[in-house]
Amino acid sequence: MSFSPLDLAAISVAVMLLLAPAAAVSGSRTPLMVTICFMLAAIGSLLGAYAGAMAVASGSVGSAVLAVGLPDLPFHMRLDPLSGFFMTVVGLLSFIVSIYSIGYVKAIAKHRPVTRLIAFYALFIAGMFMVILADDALFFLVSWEIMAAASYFLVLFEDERIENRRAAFLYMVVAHVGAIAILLSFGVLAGIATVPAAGLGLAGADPAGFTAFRGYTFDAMRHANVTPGWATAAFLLAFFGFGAKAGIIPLHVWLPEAHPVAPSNVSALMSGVMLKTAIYGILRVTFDLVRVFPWWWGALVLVMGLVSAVIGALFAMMQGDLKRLLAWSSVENVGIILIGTGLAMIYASFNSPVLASLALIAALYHCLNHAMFKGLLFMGAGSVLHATGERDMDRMGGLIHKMRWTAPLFLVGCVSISGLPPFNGFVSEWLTFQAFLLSPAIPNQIIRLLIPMGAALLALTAALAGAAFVKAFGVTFLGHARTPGIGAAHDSSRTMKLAMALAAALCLALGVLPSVVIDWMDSVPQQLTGSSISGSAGAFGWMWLTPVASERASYSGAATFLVILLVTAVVWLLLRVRAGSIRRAAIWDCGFEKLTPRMQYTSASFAMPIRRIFSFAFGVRERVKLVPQAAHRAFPSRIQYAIRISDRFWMWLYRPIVDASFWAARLAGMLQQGRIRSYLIYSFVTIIVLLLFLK
Amino acid sequence: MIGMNTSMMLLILLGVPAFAAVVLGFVGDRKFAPEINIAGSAATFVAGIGLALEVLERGSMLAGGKFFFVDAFNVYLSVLTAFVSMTTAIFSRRYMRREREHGRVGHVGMRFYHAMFQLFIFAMLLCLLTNNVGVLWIAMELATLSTVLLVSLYRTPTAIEAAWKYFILCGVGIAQALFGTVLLSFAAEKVIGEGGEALLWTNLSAVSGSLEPTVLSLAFVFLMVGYGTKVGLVPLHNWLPDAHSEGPTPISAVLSGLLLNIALYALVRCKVLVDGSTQSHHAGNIMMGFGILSIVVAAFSLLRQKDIKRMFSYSSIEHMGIATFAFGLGGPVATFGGLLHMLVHSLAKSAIFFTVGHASQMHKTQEMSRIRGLFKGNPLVGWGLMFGVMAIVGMPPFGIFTSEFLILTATMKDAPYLTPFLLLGLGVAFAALLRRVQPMVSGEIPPYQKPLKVANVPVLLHLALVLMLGVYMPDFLNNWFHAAVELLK
Amino acid sequence: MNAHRIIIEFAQIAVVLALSPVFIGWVRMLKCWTQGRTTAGLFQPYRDISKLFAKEVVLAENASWIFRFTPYLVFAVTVLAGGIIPILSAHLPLSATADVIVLVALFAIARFFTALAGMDIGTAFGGMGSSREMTIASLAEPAMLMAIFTISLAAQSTSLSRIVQVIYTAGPVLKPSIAFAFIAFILISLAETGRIPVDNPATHLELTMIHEAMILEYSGRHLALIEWAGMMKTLLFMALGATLFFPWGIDATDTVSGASLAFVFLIIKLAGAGVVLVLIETGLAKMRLFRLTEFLGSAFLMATLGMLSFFILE
Amino acid sequence: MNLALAAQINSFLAALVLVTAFGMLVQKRVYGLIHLFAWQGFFLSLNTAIVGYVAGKHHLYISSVLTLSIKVFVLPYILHVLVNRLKIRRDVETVVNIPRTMLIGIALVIFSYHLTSPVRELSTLVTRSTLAVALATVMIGLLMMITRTHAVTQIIGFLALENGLFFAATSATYGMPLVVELGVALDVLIAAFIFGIFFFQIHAAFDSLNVDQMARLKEGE
Repeated sequence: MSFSPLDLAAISVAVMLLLAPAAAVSGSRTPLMVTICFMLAAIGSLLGAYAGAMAVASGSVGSAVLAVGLPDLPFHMRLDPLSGFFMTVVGLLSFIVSIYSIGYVKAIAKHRPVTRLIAFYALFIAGMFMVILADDALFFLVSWEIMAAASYFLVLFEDERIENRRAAFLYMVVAHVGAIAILLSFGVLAGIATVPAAGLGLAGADPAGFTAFRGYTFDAMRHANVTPGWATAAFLLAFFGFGAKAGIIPLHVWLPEAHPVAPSNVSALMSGVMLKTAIYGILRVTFDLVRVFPWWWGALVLVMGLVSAVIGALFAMMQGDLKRLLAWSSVENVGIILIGTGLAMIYASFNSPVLASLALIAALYHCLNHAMFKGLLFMGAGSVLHATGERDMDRMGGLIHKMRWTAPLFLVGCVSISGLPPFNGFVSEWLTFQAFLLSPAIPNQIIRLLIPMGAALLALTAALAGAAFVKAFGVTFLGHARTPGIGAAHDSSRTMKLAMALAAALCLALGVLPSVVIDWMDSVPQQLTGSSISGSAGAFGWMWLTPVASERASYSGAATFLVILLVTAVVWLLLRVRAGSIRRAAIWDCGFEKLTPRMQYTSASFAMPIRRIFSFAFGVRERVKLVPQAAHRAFPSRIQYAIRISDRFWMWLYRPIVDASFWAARLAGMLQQGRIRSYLIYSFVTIIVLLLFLK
Repeated sequence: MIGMNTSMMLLILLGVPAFAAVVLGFVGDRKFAPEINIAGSAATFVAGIGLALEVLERGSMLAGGKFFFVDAFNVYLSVLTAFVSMTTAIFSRRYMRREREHGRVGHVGMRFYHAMFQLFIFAMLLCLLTNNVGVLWIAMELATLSTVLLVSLYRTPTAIEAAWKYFILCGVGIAQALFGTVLLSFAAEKVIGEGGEALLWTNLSAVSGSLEPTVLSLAFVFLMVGYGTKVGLVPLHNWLPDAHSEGPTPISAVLSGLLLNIALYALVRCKVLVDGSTQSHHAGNIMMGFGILSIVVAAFSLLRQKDIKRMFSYSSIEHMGIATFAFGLGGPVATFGGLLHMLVHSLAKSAIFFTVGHASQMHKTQEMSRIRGLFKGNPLVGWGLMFGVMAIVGMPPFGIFTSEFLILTATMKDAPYLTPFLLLGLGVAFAALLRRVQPMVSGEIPPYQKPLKVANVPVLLHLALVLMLGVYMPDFLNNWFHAAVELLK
Repeated sequence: MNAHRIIIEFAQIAVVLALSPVFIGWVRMLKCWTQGRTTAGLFQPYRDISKLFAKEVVLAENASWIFRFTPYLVFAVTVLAGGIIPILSAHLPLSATADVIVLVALFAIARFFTALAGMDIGTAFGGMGSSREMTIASLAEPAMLMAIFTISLAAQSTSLSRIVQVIYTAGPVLKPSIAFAFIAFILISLAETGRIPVDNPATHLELTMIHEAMILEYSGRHLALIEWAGMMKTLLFMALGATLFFPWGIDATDTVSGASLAFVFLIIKLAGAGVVLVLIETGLAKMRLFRLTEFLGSAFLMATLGMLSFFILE
Repeated sequence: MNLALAAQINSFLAALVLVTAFGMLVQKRVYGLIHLFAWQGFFLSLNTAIVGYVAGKHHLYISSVLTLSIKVFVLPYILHVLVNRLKIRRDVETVVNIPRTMLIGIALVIFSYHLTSPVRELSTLVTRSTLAVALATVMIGLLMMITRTHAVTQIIGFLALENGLFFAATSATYGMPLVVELGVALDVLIAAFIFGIFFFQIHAAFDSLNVDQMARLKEGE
């Protein structure tokens, strides 16, 4: 009996869906139960990833209609290369994180019940799988909200802490508003656009009213004739809705709040793959459902991507909380993915499918990469959190000596995310740069000129990200322990190390063997743009990546890696043959002798130059408090320094909305002032108004 | 049930609660009174199922000399009413016993409570099943009157105030409905002829095309304001938050879960007649207007609530607004959505009130700022409340999402310019409810929280049903709804 | 792949390795002359490095493997960079491995790890140096890529050999875009190689140093490797500038003899570059850290103008 | 009795009903109100009987008797008893601005006439012209409930409103079916029972029957 990829995907979803109630019922308090649950989750995820990978590799499309759902609109499922690719991304990271969770959750289970964590974890992964597999608007939205709700409960896991509650609430509200926008978008695509709007009141006369539901399958939307105006409305709504989930600036406010406070394995999934479902949605709506669109859609996506990337990187640089830093960096990386997507859309709208494919590959590759390294980094941050109980970097330091495995693995993540060869982050950034540089192929003069400017912003982003992760690794792992408690830190358990090693290995593999990966994922742009780049990209064998033509640009991650490794090894050996005496001595520090750990650069001081230079982007509040000495007023005995960096979008955009809501609430409350005679007047006036209305 | 005819079934369905009311009036505050209450409601529910099976088999029918009329629309509401009454009776056993122990209710109160509970069920079922528009009105008034004193059961000043407002405002409102009914019969008499048959709904709907449109639209204004007051539509809603929040929680559950539905049912029945007569969408437009206004005002009102039951009463206003809007919009999809919405809202809202009742008993307060740590304190109450709220705000996979999805899609198709208002209401209500509920369920157990034995069957049963309706709709229900849609066209 | 290309490749790496201390020596000599001091000779850097190699390594007690690994990595990365920039020949085999973006990223690796090493010991200086270095990099890198992209757009390629070939065959034509890019490139080179006015390689004045602050704790062969890599980096930037903007003289014929001839030209170009560098350094004073924004901003402006003029004027 | 005479009597009684309605609108004393209410019920019952006689509808006699017994005897009696028990017989309400209330009342009459005129055109019944009065009575009852602050007067307003409804039923359609009439009567009785209980509860809880005191349940601070 052989299974099609869709069957396998469905099985994996079923495993996850069943695991959730099973975990809830079984209590899953014992370590053994935790292990079994997460093993099952790992197996289910791997199955999903495998199914997705198969679908991508074969470029096949499988679809099915389920028995559940509305009678007139049963759930439709479909596994095509696009969904297959995202299945792979989600499944792969879920697999790794599930392994990680065995150790991580067992540690949590020692001091609090974890039933909720396991149940919603499984539901969360199931939700993501279903979002990707859904092939009609209803199923998509159901899955979308299951995913959102499950992750909401996961953010709320440590619900006794106020910041968790605040973050979870904010997250859920933004997610829901986004979901509403997505619903509207589908409604536009299915309802308004396809069937001419029946006049008010005449709809009742339409005996076949339920047939309109067929418009809500994605298949119908694909074949629908949408007027450009409505298509734009649908796109803007979808972009808003998915953007809210992806954390595009200015819809990002929830992200740096929610991702850090969730348990780290969940943060890894949320940042690593949940954001990708939003990217999936954008790709699905634009390239698959609408298909024909003007260039400015792409320009909008590109600009939002650039803004998110730069601001995300800047804010990541400013954070003192390790997980918050990672969360902001997710905003940045989503921005980079959107840059690729936007470029692809621009190229596609100018009928350059090959270039669109290249940009799309860049975006998709970055999706995959970001899943791996952000997953790795959050797992590393989780290990640190687990070992030290701290998220504040300024209270850490010197962990490299305590966490012999976590440190190098975390470093791999940092190097990857900073876009340094030969790791994977560089490949996708390089591809994005290449996509930028192909802009002269665009007929429109002004866009042709403006696009390369974006490349500079991308470069800025990459450099800022590098700085942010030097800070992240340097302050956390290097130097001296800043607080005495850190001394007791220990390395994480075996499964956690294994999972991180797996992710790190994948980071390297994806960086060293890009042509193989691109060859595999080529069916996705083939499906979306009708063109592929594998012919040219892998033209010179697996070692060389030549996206357009070899004389245009080429890169070999493998060769770079090997040469660096070789030279390092040779030099090391050469120098080792000679002498090689190393003496350990006290720190020199230009002869300064009273060095204390508190003199180290902290995360705030490390970020100071960049904070000063880009001060226009932040709302910075610095406060220096001097406690003067009694004897000499000029020489303070103590100095207190406090800094708060706030997000201006909150002040400018969200605060007014909240205020307006409460203003309206007060207004609504005025209807109810308690006196029965006023209520009778309402009734009286209502009758009279209605009677007049009737006349 | 085999061999029993429909009239018998109806007799049982209506007779059991009426009889139980009398019995409970005599039993009073004995130990087994709650059990009798449950048994009576369960028997009613069984009879309701039997009736439903009949209808399923034979389609809509008249019974009892045209006095009763059963079709797809009212039979599903009857079963729902009987079902929620039963679960509420189960819930109220533990709940009221606790209230009795706390001394909030005396033995007269308990006697009264049980008898009136059954009388209330009787009135609602009569409302649904009668074929006579006049009797419909009487039963509606009876339903109000039987609950008025239950609202003031605790005798606190606020409870009395709430009951007084409920009594006066609904009394005035429903008097308007009577005026509308008089006008209806005036119009009907000219077509059907004089005599008692002029108020039979089956007759009216048969000749609705030839009824005088001016009279009917005049009648509809009064019917709208009258029954609309009972539905709790803004700006006629002011009694609702008071009455629903001050009475005992089981009563809040049935008031929010059932009585509003019944009033809406009456309104929709009248709307069908008016539409048939005027051949325009006036009635629908008026209903849509009230619906939108209710949704938006209620949603914003939710933001500033402090009392937990009061908040959920506003949520009921919002949801009744949604259903009214759906029926006003008309068209198969919206009507289907409206029917489904009545069903799932009723189930979800009563489940919420069950948990709310337990939660406020645990904390001895209805103030939300004092209710904390329900997840830890009592997982069933905490998670029941959380999932109930998730359902009520329209999160999939719960059924309310499905019905709202249907209504929204229909709105987008037929009245796209109203969609933003609808969504504004839904979005604000979502944020407002979550904002309040989240701190109540999460966090540490406060010192003043007392553990409590809870009735878990009703909550779980309701939520399971709501969940099921979100992902899977049984064929028979689908057929019913389709038939009802056909009826309400 | 032809054997002679591999020979040229290794020859070029050897030239970079060997020539970089000499170039630094040459710059120092020139500097001494301009300041009227006696010079230490052209080969003093050699002597410094070999002395350092011979010395024992004194390692801070809490130095981790990052600290010990960094010199090797930085050295290796710089050597790789030396292998891919077409200095002697435009047909280097390693050139296909990496294009100009990779080249920038290679230097970024070196910087990334140097910055980490700076923080490893946990001194205030180390952190300060790392912080400043990363700040400067995040401003310089976009400008650098912008300048390079201008040339890439003109050459329709990011591959270094391809760019060199295109410019070589085009002949010496004054294009405004290239001119702007060249000015930007000079400014960025000063920043990237840590010269005045951005950084002063000769200073160890505590609060002004940047690059030196990061490597304060290094000694012995580790320091030697880092110093040598730094010298190579300086040379590579000069050579990159020379080869991108004045490729003439490079071996375009793909022969060993051509490469030998290119070596002669290289010496001449580097000598000239040294003079220019010293002139700039003598003419300018070191800037405050926060004035660097303006400095690098003007570099970015130049590069942007270059790109604009590419689209508008060409 | 011929139809013309019946119509005249009918109109005359309608006028009396309206007058009593206005009278209640401005009457300050509780007893006066109860008496006016009883009179209104009496006119109503008389009217029903005459309509029943003219139209030959014998069930209207029953409803006439029902009206007479409930609205003229039972309810006023209950109200009397309550007023005595609650010791509020001397309560005098401050009815603000009688002229304005009267003007609104008159406007309502005109409005009712305007509204019911198309209906009147359609009707062939002798009583058709009284529909406007019926509606006006309903509206004035509502107006009375709005202007009065005393719980008892509010209830009387409510009952007057109900009278208007009853009047409408009789005049527009020669009465509702008997089962409906009986049901409505039953409801009114239950309502009377309930408001009786309420008066005591309110009195106990608030120490007065002023409905404006009951304003604790409200939104806002």
